[in-house]
Amino acid sequence: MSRLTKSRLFWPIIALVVLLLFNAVFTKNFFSIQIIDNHLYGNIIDILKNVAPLALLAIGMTLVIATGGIDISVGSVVAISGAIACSIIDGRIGSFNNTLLFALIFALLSGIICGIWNGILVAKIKIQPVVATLILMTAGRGIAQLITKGKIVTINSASMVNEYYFIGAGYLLGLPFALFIVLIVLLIVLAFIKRTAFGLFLESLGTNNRSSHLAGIQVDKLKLITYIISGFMAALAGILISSNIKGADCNNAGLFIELDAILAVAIGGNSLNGGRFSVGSSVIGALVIQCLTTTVYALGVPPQTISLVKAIVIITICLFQSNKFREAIFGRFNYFKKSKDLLVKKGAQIS
Amino acid sequence: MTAKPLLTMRKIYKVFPGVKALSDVDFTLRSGEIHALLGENGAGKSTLIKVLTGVEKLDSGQIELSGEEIRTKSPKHAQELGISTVYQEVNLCANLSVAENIFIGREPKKNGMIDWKTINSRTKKLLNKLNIDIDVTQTLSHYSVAVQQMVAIARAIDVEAKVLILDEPTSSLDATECEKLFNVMNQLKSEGMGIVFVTHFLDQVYAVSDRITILRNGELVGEFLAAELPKLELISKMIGKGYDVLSETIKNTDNDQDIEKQVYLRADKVLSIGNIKEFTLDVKKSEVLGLAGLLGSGRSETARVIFGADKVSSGTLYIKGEKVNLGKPLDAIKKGIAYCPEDRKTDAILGNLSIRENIIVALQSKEGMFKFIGRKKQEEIADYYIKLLQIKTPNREQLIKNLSGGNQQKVILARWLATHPELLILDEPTRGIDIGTKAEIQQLVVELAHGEMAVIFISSEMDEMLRCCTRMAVFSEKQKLGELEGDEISEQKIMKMIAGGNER
Amino acid sequence: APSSTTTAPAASTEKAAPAAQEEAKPAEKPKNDKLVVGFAQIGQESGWRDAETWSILNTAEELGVDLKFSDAQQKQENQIKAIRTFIQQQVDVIGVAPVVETGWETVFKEAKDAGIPIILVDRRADVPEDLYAAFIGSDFILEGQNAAKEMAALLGNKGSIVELQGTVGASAATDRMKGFTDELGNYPDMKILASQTGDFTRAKGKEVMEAFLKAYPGQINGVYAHNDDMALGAIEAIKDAGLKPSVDIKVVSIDGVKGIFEAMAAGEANVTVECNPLLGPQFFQAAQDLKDGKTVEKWIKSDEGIFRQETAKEDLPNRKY
Amino acid sequence: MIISMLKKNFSIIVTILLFVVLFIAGAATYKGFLNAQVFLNLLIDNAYLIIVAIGMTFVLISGGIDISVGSVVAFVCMFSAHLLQKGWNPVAVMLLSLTVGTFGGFIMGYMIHCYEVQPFIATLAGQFLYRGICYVISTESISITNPTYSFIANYQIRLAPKMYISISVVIALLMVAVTAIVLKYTKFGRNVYAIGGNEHSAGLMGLPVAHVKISVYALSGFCAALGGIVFSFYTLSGYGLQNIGLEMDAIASAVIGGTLLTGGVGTVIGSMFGVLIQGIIQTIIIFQGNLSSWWTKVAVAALLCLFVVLQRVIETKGQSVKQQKKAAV
Ligand SMILES: Nc1ncnc2c1ncn2[C@@H]1O[C@H](COP(=O)(O)OP(=O)(O)OP(=O)(O)O)[C@@H](O)[C@H]1O
Ligand SMILES: Nc1ncnc2c1ncn2[C@@H]1O[C@H](COP(=O)(O)OP(=O)(O)OP(=O)(O)O)[C@@H](O)[C@H]1O
Ligand SMILES: [Mg+2]
Ligand SMILES: [Mg+2]
Repeated sequence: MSRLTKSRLFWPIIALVVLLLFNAVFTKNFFSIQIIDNHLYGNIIDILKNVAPLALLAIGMTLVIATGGIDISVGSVVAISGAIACSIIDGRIGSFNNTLLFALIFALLSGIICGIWNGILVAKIKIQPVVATLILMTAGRGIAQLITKGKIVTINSASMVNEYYFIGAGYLLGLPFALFIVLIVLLIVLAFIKRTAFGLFLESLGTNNRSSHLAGIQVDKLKLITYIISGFMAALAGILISSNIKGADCNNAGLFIELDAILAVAIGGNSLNGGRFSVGSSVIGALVIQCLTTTVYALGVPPQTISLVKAIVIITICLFQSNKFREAIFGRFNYFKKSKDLLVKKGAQIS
Repeated sequence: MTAKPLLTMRKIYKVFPGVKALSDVDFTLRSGEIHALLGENGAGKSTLIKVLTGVEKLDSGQIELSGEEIRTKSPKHAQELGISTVYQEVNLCANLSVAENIFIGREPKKNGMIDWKTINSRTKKLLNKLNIDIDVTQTLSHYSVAVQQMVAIARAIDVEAKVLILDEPTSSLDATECEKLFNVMNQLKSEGMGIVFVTHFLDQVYAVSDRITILRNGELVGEFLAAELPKLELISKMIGKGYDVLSETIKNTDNDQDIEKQVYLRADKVLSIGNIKEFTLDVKKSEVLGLAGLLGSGRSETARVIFGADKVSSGTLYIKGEKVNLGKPLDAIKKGIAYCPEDRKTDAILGNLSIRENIIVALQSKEGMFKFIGRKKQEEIADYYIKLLQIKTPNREQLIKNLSGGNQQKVILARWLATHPELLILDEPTRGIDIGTKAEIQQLVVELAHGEMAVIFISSEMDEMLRCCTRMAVFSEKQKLGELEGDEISEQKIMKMIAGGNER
Repeated sequence: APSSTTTAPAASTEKAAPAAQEEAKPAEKPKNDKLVVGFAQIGQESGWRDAETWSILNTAEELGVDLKFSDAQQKQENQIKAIRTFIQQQVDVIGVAPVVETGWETVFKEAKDAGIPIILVDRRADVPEDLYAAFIGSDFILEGQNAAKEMAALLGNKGSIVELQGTVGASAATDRMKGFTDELGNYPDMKILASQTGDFTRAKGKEVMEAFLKAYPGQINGVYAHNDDMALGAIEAIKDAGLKPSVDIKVVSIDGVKGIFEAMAAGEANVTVECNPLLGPQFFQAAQDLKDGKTVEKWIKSDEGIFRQETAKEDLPNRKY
Repeated sequence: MIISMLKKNFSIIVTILLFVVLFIAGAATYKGFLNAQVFLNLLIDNAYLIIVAIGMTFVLISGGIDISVGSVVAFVCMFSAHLLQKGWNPVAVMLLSLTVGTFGGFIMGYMIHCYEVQPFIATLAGQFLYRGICYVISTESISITNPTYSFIANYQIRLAPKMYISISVVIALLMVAVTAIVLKYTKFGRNVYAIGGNEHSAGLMGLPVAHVKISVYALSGFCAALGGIVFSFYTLSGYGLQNIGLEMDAIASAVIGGTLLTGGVGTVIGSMFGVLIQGIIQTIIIFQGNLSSWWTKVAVAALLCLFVVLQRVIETKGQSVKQQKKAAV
C-alpha cells in the first residue's frame, strides 16, 4: 500500500479517477460510447483524441523541466509546424508530389530546428531558459505568419486533405489515431529513458549540475537534446492540432498551451525545479487537464466561470498531492498510521 | 569542571524510515567545558545535534537547558535559546558576501538601516582572529570549503550563546587553522560557555576536550573524562571491538625504489589562467603522489586542471606519453582518470538520487549513454562497494542526502573506484570519515597503487599524507614549489619549503 | 523639485512648438504634403483581423500614404504607447482599432491637444464624441440580430440552438451574443440549448461542439457561431458525429471569411453575416478629408451583406479574405 | 573603492549601458526619437509594469515565481471600476484593492510554504481565480468616471516646458527607491536573498524562512495591486481581458535586469531597466512604423535576443578579464 501511494503515478491517477467519478454522477451520457461510422464515439473517446497534443507537449516539457529548464516556446513551435505542414499540403510552398510526406518531414524538421535554437541559447550561450525560450515564443508566431503570409491556411480543398486529417482526427481500430501516436511516442521515450542512461543522466543533472559535470555527464549536450525533443514534440503536436481542424491558424494554434503543458507536468507530481521525473505521470496530468476541459463543456459551466472552476480544481489537486496538507487535514489518521508503522519497524529491528 | 549541568538530554529517541538513528541516548553538557561527541560514521552524532537544535523532530525524550525543560521548534528557536551551531556540512548562503553570512539575522543597524560598514569591519577583525585574510565583501561562493568552514565557525562563535555546537568543524582545516580555532574555543570555555565538539581527529579530541561522550549505532556507550580514557580504549569503545595501533607508515617504501616507474601522466608547463601558475608534474604508475600545501595553495586547482575541469591555458598534458587535450571531465574519465572533489556537497553528491545511482553514474558516463548498465549489474556494483567501504545504510536505494556525512564520502569514493581508473585523484578523500574506516581507506589507496594504479592524494591532514605518499609535490600560493621523494619527505621539510616559497 | 503646473495644457502653445520643430528640418519639408497616418492595430487574433490589417497596409501602399503601423499584440497599453509615439512623431491622423471600449480618454485628449484627429476603426471607444473625428465600422449587435433572423428562417422559427461564443469579455462576443438573444426573444419556439466559449478559434469551436453533440444527442437543430472560424471547427465535429452539417444541423456564423464560403459552396454551412474587414479605402479617404480640413461623417458605415448557401458558389471568387 | 563598486555591479552596469546604446541607436535612426519626452513616455507607459516587476523581483530573488500578477492587475482595475461605479469612495477603493491584493498574495505564499505547493502552480491557480472573478464581475469593460481618478490620471507634472510625467511615474520611482533600500538595508531584504540562495541553509542559520517566504508573495500581491491601481489611472477602466501575459513581461524584465530565476541574485534597479529595455524595444518598433504584425513579433524577439546575448557575452568576457587580473597579481 505505501509503495503504491509513494509511486509518482498515484496522485495523478487518483485525481483522474475522482474527476471521472464526478462525471459518472453529474454528467449524463458521459461514459456512453456508441459506434458511428465504424469508430467509437463518446466523451471518453474525445478526451483521448483531444489530449494527444497536450500529452506530447507534456512529455517534452517533462524532460526539459527535469534538467532544471523550461520551454515556453512550445506554443509558437506548434504554430510554426502547423503553418509549414498546411502550407505544403495546400501547395503554397514548394511543389512536391507527395505533399503529405514532405509536409510531415518539414514540419518535424522545423520543430527540431527550433529545439536546437533554444538548446544553443540555453546550453551554450547560457541564457536563462525562460528568457531564452521567450525569444522564440515571441518570434515564433511571427515566423509562422510569415510562412502563411498572415492568413489562416485552410486545406479543405487540398488533394491530400483526407490523409492529413486522418493523423489528427482519424480512427484506427475504432480508436483515435492520435492516441496511437501518443502511445508510440511515449513508448519510445520511455524506452530511451529506461533502456539507456538518459533518464539517469537527466535526473542527475537536474539534481546537481556541477556534480554531474564532474561525474562526466555532458550537461550541455543533454540539455540541448531535451530542448530538441521538446521542439520535436511541439512540432508533432502542431501537426495534430492543424490536422484536426484542417488548417493552420498561426494566431491561435497552441496559444497558452505551454501553461497547460507545465501544469500537466506539475499535476503529474514532478518538481518544476528539476531532478526526479516521470514522463508517464505527466501524460496522466495531461489527461486530467483534458478531462477537466471536457467536463466543463459537458456540464455546461458558464464561460465566465470556467477560470474559477479551473483554479479550484487545480488547487484542490495540488493540495492533495502535498503531504503536509494531507497531514494537516487528516492529521489524526496519519498520526495513528505513522506510530503504527513505527512500532512495526521497531519490532522488526528487535527481532 | 564541576559546574552544574548546562544542558541535559535524556532518553532521546529518533527513528528515520528504516534507521534507528538514536535510541535511549543521554547527553550532559556542563558550563565551561569542551565536550567531545564521538562515534563512527552514522553513529548518530549529527542527528543528536539536529534534534537538539530543532532541525529534526524528536520522537521522544527530554531536553533541559539551564534547568528548564525545552522543546526546540526550529534552529531559529534554538538560537534564541542560546544555542549556536555549526552544522556538519557548510550551511551558509553562497550567494551572499562573507561578511553578510556572518551577520545575517543579527545585523547591526544605524538609523534603522543595516550598517554595512560595521559588518564588514567587524567581520574582518573576526576572521583575522582566525587567521584568515580575505575580501569579506566578496561572495562566499568564491572561496574554498575550508574558508567557508571558517566563516561558519566565525558566525557561530560571534553569537552570544550559552552553548556552542561544532559538528566536524575541522574536517577541511589544516593544523594552523585548527590551532587558531582551539585558542578561540578555550577562550570561550573560560568565559563559561559549554561547547560540544564533534570530530574524527582523536588528537584534536585530546588537545581540547575535557569530557567525551561516545555513541555507537545510535546508542550511548558512555561518558568519560578525557584525561582518564586512553586513546586505544576510546577507539575500541567507538568501534565496539579491539583495535590495533595504526602502523606508522603503510606506504610501500620497501619495494622497488630503484626500478624506474612508468610515467602515467605528465603535465608539461601547464598553466591555467586564474587557477594555477605554470607547473610541470609527473604522475607515475604504482605510486601515491601527494600534493602538499596550506589552504588555498592551489592543490585542488592542480587536480582540477589534470581532470579537465578547468581549462589548460598553455602547456601540454601527456598520458602515457601521448599528447591529450582534456576539454571536459568526460575526456579525462575516458582516459582513465578519476577525481574525487573536495567539496562533497556542491561538487560530488547527487542529493536526490539513491546510493546505487550515485555509485554507478561515473561508470555509466564513462561507458556512454547507450551502453546502459542493467539494473541487476547496477545493484551488484552498488552492493559490492557498500560492503567494501562499509557504507552504513538500510539499503542501496536510500537517497544519498539521508546518509551521514562520512557515509556520503564513502559513496563518492565508491563512484570513482567503480570506474576502475588508472589515475585516481583524491582531494580530501577521508574528510569526515571515522578513524577505523580512514585507516582502511588509506590501506586501500596504497593497495591500489600497489597494483597498476597511479594515485594523487591531497589532504590537509599531514599525518595521513606522510603515511601514504611516496612522493610529494609542494605548493604554495597557486604555484608548485618543488618535489620531495622517499626519505626526504617530512613535515619539517615541507614546511620549510613553503616558508621559503612564501619569502620569494 | 519638479514644478507642477496646470492640468489642462493650452492646446495652442503645444501645437505651435512641434510646427516650429518641423521647420527646423527643411529636408523633411516636402514630405509634409504626403498624408502621414499612424494606425494602432490591435494585433492578430483572427483571420478577420488579418484581412483588415492587409487592407490597411495595401491601401496605404496604393495611395502612397506614409503609414506608421503598429501592432499592439492584443494589449491596450501597447496601443496607448503607439498613439503616444504617433503624437510624438506628429502624424496627421491617427487610426485606432480599440482593443477595448474603455480607457481611451487620457490619450485621446493628448492627441486632441496636439491637434491630431482620431479615427476609430471597427470598434467603438467609450469616450465623449468630441475626442474622436469618426468611427468606421459595423454594429456587432446588429450582426447578432441578423444572425438570429437567418437562423429562424432556416429552422422555420422553431428549434434548439447551440451557441459558440467568442472570447469571454471581447466586445464582439458580448454584442453578438446580446443581439442574437434579444432577437430570439421574438421567436418563442426557438431556444438556446447551450452556450459556451470557443475563443474565436477553430480548434476550440470543434472541441466545444464535440462536447455539445454528446451532451445533447439528437437535440441540436442549429449552431450559431460568433465567427466563421468556430463554425468551421463545428462543421468538422458535426461530420465526425455522423451528421450532415447544414442539413441535420444548420450553421450560421458571422464575418464572411473565404473559408466559410468554401464550406457553403460545399453545402456544409448555411449563412454568414458579413462583417467587412476591408476598411482601408474608407479609412484613408476619411483621413485625407480630415487633413484637408473637410468635415467627415461621425459614423461611416462599412459596406456589408448577408450571404447564403444558395449564392455561395458565385460569391466565392469575389472573396478577398 | 569606486572600481570595486563597479566590479560588484558589473552586470547591472552592462545592462544600463546597453540600454543607453539602444536609445542612441534609436535616436540615430528615427526622427523625433531623441526627445526627452520619448524617454519620459517610456516611464509613463511602463509605470505599472515597473511596479509589478518590483514585486516579481522579490519573489524571484527568494527563489519562487508569481504568475498571478497579470490577473491581479486586471482584477484590481475591474474591481475598482465596479466599486467606483457603485459610488464608493476612491480612497477606500484603493485601500481595499491593496488589501485584497496583499491578502491574495499571502494566501498563495501560505500554500507555497506551508503545504509545499509549487509556486508556479499555486500562482497559476491564483491567475485563473482572479481572471475568473473579473469575468464574474462583468464581461464588459467598465469605465471609471470618478473625478479623483480622472484627476490623477490626467495630472501632468511638468519638469520643463515640454516635458512632463504622470503621478504614476512618481509612484513607480518611489517604489523603486523604497524597495531598493528595503532589499539592501533591511533584514527582510537580506533574508529574501538568503532564502533564495539556499533555503535550507537559511533555515539552519536561524532566519525566519516561513515569514519571509510568505511575505514575499504578499508583497508581490501588493505590488501587483498597486500596479493595478496605476494601470487603472492609465486606462481609466476595468476590463477582464486586460494584461493577459503581463507576468511574462514582468519576469522577463527582472531576468533581463540580472535576476536569476534560481534565486538569490537580483536588484529592483535592474528590473526597472529590464522594463525600460522592453519598452524601448517597443518604441523603436513603433517608430519604425512599417512592420507588419508578424514582422513586429520577429523584430521584438530579435532585439531581445540581441540584447541578452550581448549581455551574456560582455559579462563572461568581463568575468574572464577579472580572473586573469586576479591570477596575474
Ligand atoms: N533524513 C534522514 N533520513 C533517513 N536516515 C537518516 C537521515 N538523517 C540521518 N539518517 C541516518 O541516521 C544515522 C545517523 O546519522 P548521523 O548523521 O547522525 O551520523 P553521524 O554520527 O553524524 O555520522 P558522520 O560521522 O558520518 O557524520 C545514519 O545511519 C543515517 O543514514
Ligand atoms: N587561509 C586563507 N586565507 C586567505 N584565502 C584563502 C585561505 N584559504 C583559502 N583561501 C582562498 O580560497 C581559494 C580556494 O582555495 P582552494 O581551497 O581551492 O586551494 P587548495 O590549494 O586546493 O586548498 P585545499 O587543498 O586546502 O582546498 C583561494 O583562491 C584562496 O584565495
Ligand atoms: Mg555527522
Ligand atoms: Mg582545495
